[in-house]
Amino acid sequence: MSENERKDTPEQAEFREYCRDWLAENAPPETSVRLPLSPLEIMTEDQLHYLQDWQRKAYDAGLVGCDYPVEVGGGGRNDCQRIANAEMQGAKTPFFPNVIGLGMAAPTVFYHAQEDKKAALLPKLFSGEEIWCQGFSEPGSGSDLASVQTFAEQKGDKWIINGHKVWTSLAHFAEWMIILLRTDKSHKYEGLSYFVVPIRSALGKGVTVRPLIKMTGETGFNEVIFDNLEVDDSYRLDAVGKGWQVAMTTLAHERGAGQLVTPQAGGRVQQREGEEETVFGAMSLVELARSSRRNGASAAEDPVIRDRIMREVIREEGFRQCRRRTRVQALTDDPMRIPLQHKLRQSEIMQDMAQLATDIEGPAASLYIDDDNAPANARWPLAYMNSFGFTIAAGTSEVQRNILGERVLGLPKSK
Amino acid sequence: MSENERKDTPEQAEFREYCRDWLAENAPPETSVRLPLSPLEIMTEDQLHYLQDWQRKAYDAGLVGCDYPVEVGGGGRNDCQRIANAEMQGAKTPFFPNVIGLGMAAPTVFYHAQEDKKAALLPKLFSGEEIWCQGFSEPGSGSDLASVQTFAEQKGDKWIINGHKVWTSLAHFAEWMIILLRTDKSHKYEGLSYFVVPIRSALGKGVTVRPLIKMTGETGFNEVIFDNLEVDDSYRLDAVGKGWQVAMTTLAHERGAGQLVTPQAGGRVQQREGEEETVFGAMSLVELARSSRRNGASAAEDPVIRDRIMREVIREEGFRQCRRRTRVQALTDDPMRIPLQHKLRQSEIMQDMAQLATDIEGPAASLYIDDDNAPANARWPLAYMNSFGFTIAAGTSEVQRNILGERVLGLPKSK
Amino acid sequence: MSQPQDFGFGEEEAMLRDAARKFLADNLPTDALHKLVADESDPHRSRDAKWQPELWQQMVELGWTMLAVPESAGGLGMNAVAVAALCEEAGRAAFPSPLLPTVNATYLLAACGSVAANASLEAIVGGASATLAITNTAGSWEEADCDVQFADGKLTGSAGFVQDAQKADYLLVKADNGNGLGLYWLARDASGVNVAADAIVDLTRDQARVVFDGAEATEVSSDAVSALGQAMPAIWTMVAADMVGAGEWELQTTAEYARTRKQFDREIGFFQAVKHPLVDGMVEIDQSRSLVYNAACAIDHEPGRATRYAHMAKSSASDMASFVSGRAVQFHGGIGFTWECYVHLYFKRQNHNAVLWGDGAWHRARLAADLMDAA
Amino acid sequence: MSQPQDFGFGEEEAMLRDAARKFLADNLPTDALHKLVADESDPHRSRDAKWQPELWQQMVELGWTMLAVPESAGGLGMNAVAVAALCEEAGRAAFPSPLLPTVNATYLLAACGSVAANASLEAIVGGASATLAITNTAGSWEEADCDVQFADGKLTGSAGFVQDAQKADYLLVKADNGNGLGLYWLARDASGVNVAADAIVDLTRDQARVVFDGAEATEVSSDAVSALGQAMPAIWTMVAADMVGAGEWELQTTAEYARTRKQFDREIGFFQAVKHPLVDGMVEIDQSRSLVYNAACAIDHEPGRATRYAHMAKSSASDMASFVSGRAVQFHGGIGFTWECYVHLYFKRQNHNAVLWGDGAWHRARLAADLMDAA
Repeated sequence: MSENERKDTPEQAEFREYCRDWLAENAPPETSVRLPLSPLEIMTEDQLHYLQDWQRKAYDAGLVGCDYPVEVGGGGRNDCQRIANAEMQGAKTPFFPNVIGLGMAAPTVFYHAQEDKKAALLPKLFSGEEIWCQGFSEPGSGSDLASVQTFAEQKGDKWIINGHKVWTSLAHFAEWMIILLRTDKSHKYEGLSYFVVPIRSALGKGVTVRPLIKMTGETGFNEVIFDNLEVDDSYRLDAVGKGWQVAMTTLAHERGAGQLVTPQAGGRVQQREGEEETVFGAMSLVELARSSRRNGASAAEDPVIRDRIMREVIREEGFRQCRRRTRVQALTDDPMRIPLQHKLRQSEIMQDMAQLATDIEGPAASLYIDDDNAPANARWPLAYMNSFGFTIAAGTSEVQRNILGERVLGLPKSK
Repeated sequence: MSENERKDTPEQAEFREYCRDWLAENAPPETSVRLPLSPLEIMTEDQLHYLQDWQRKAYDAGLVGCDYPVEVGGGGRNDCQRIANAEMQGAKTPFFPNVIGLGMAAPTVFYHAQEDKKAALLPKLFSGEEIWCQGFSEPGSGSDLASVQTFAEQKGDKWIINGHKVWTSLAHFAEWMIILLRTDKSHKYEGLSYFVVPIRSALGKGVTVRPLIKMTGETGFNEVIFDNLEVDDSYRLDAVGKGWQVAMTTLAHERGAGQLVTPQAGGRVQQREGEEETVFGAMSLVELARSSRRNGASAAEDPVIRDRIMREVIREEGFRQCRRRTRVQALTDDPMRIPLQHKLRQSEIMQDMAQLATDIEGPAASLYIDDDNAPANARWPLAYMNSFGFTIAAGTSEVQRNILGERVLGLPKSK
Repeated sequence: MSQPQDFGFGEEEAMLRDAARKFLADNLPTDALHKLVADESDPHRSRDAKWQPELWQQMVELGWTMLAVPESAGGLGMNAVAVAALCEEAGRAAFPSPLLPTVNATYLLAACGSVAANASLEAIVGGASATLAITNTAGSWEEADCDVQFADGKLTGSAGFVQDAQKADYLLVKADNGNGLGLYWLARDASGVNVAADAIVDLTRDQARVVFDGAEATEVSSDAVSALGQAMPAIWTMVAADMVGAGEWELQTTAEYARTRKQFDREIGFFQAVKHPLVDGMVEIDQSRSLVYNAACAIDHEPGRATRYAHMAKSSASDMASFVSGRAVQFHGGIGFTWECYVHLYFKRQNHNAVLWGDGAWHRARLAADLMDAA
Repeated sequence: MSQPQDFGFGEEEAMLRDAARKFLADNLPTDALHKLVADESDPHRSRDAKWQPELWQQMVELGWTMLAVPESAGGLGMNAVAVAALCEEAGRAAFPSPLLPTVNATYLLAACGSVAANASLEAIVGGASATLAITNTAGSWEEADCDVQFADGKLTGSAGFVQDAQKADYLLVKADNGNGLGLYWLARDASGVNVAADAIVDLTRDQARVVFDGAEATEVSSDAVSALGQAMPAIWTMVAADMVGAGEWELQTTAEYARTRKQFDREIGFFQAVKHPLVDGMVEIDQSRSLVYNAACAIDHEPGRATRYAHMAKSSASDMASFVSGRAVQFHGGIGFTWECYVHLYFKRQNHNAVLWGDGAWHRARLAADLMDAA
């Protein structure tokens, strides 16, 4: 029995056991559907439906939204979501598809929406029936969120929205969007308001969703154009001009720094046969090296390559052990210190690993996904390019370092 | 005949030949005196006198200060200093000891001092008879030069100086100091004035020179305390309140960006037998690796060590080739681009090389200069610590990157 | 034999370089290049080479494709630093053409020193382009790794990673003739030659696997090993020159973006997190550029050190290309990650070049063998 | 056998750690430490160990020097993560003492599993300190590299890089007994033992060459190789823990300076050129710290993986120590380069530890052999 379990309250202990039993029965079996590496990369209906089914089952069983009140579709439990998360991760279940809904929209709606809206929106969010997306970034406002220009003009109890949001993952599946809008051009921060707006039901009626083409040639995220979209005032979260404060709730939860624990299932992805379970697959670099030749010899015999692979293996283990340590209070001085490193560490490890992989492949790294001779189906050149999506989106690595330097080390703001 | 030589004016061609002939006769022979790696590290009288004798001979022969007018002790030639420098470097002569005098004080005095002072000060500066030092940095003002607090109060045609300067190399040998002083506390930049002040003759009479102890335990540079030092107004350079502009002349010449070419002899230092001539001695890392064992095997056989040594060998060759390229106008878009990189590149290569050397030595890197078993007389652990003097002094590496980003890439100022 | 201090880069070389820069800027500005090679974004796009043969033809007429051909073969016989300067400009424009492979073939043919090789060089003088088929399908060009045989005047077997094969008129092939490795010359569209285009990341190149099924070819050298030993320094130096030009474009383009793009009410170039890595990139570019000129100069004036200096140039340029390309995308932010932003054209070309003919670590390993083992 | 999620770090371990932190902060704050070890700045200073034996005596009485001694030998038999936490605090205080060597000797003796070894452990319980003499004068502790012989109950030969030899009461020596390598225990001041202090950079340590000239010693193991195989993971993990504590001191001290030191009318921590490398240092420290606890936990709960995890911890900590120490000096600017600034104490200790018992690359090479060759 782990230290954590020893600290369980009676309710938590009982719930933990319940989760275990339920998962033993109901953890979804392996699937033929090729799952993406992260929910943000869900592209096909097959992937979506497989994952939606799983989220619905988990929700019906009470493993999703456990800590939210019953009135809004939650489980009404006390601090039990992390129990469910730990057990689901232990059971290596797939992740939930409604990741923006659960991690960002749900807490924001819960803390800032009108009561009737909470009851109307949250159950279908928890069950995954309705997918959510986020409308923060704009062409002119990436890192500087408060500079958004998409404008909402009040007409009686309606708002007319015009503007342009970008990098909206999942918008092509989304029913709803949480959106930060400008309602007053004369004040930067006080001129912002926060809404929930319909996407799918408004397609062609004021909303256009266009795929953005990545440097890889793939479509991944979208741009969403608002052309006189009319939204009822009741979809406003908190007061007019309080959008920035509401957005802080969203971002705090995105960074794992919010009050409500985000429902998170395991991160199961397709695994190669016999490959040791890893977070990023550093050991797969060993496989790659074994199958790659560097002018005449196996890359796995090249000590410089070996040294570089081990660096990544060590960083990956360090990432895993840091996650483990965050759950041991006595070994973490500042509770936010490691969680705030998570995104930076993860995205840069992924980038460095993918770059190393292309170095291991050598000339063969020039081959792209259509080429039958491409090692690992060109997974690595593709992953290297896509890694910049992670070091840029959701707060660039540069912004992450500012946040860490300012919030954890107490250094003065760089802006 | 090189492109440069082909471009020689008749005067330059004749002077080049003269230098060659003179150097063939007079280039100083190898000495038993152990020379430091740079003039700023001259510690013993032996070192000083050997180098002063050489500078005097070179000056008497007309190879120092060639481009300054005859009236101030110069050679009255046109653009001939770089000819003399090239020939002296070709002849691998030792460097000149009065490095701050020649590189910073001379042009500053020449452009900003009263005529009689130029004639009084410059000849003994050129000959090396009088060593100069620089009083810019203070405990509270390192990178931010304009924040100096050492104060000069006017009393009739005298100035009374009180304050504290630090990191003044060569002060323990210096006759004179160029100094930036505050003459008005109400304006940051306009409150500065620039003087030449006596050091040696004023010791005990308002000037105290104390060695500063480096982290190595060595004394290298000094702190200079001014306690009511009285200086005649005629030693002021340019107008009261114009100190900042005068300092810019000094810094421009320090960075090799000034109008007057600094007299520079070769950089001969003690060389190991058979060691290929290099700027920083990267190849000596190979020797070190051959004589070091990394748990059981020769470090020279370790491919990761070999890779790291080659990185430094390549950077050293790159440094040499960049210097070569600065002299080929057609291959340099912006004439200041490479010269402004010089200090950053040089100091960081030295640091990385020294650190690599200590990694090669392994546990033996723990041994210090008194230990008979220390590899290379503990030259490398010592060099690693001293390397921080170079990445910090005369504009930290961080400040150097600002200068390059702003002056060469046109990026907005970071301050 | 020592090098001229000025790298042998005189007025003639400067005029050529300036003319090439202007020619490419006028005829294929980056927006036109993007239209030309990036019209199709689909990752399953066609494998056809996208380039402008007529532009290549103009370069032929300007004589730029025979710069490196010795005067004895009717070429211009210009020094290697001039050729490097031309390749640098091609890289700056991310120019899709058979220039590099033709230059490579030129140096390799010149190293053969045979009558047949001379005839092939005359074909290049006549405007023909060519490319090397000296790498096996595993990506190795080492002596031991050759999967092409030559017998009875015919080639059989396969070669991989043939650069710009669709653009080249001729192939220069390394093959095992039973007594050792030789070099063979034949038209790309000769019968018995099957060029199977690869699907590649780089949009400014094409690449292929070439399968020989009894294709008639002319032996231009019976000692490929010594010819390659002579020519590889030039091959490494010229691809490094291409990377230096492309790196400079990435640096200037990203600096321009950093001077104008505002976040937090400041141009992002204000932030040292952007400014300082750009400076580090500039320092790496200048190091690589200087090492390229030194290596090129050595080819003509210090052949005994050409290999050593070429290892330095390619190693430095490969690492620079990876670093600068990554920062160019990162600092362009969200837009830099999209297809419409021109940066990806260079990012892909640079990463292609970085691993072509040996990456940084591979060249350092060879350099170490040269400097540390030959004692 | 798998690890407890919480690294086995419970309330008892936390109390010990907190007590140790307070004890060291109260009894040897950094200014006192500087007075103690850095009073003499002369690079030709004496080689005498500078430490406070009475402080060590208090730790003995608190039982902290026998944490790792098994209960069977009268020790506290606490888990390795508790010992690591203590070493981390010693590192945070740059504490000059024989703690690390005594802990190392403890794990090595415990791995011997002999009656004689048990007696030696009882000496440690009794308050004795000890250190390892298992490295030759070339700095290698590999099986092949042993320059000490044992015959007729006596040791002859020499060992190098003996840590804190002046502070240790006993020596645990690796020697060749003719049938292989054994381990031998003797008092440091036994006759026939000559301890020649090294002149070293680190001010918080002493180090020596020990020459044995027929010194009587007790055999505690006839199979040094297997005992070392068992104990090295702990030896690597504990020095890594020391580095993690010292690295955190450097981080916090430099951050504090960056919050207060002003240049250009701003605290220098405003500048990303200072802020971001400090963050990178923090990320490396947290990675190393997590890896240390994992390795320590494996020693007790997953011995089959202890070696692998210890390689990870020491490799990560060594690289972290070099990086963070360099930045600490750099960001303190001119003052950080002086003797009076406390930073150099940590800089020197960290660089000493970084190469002790294998640097980062050495451990990665071993890790690669474990993960890549055993297939």
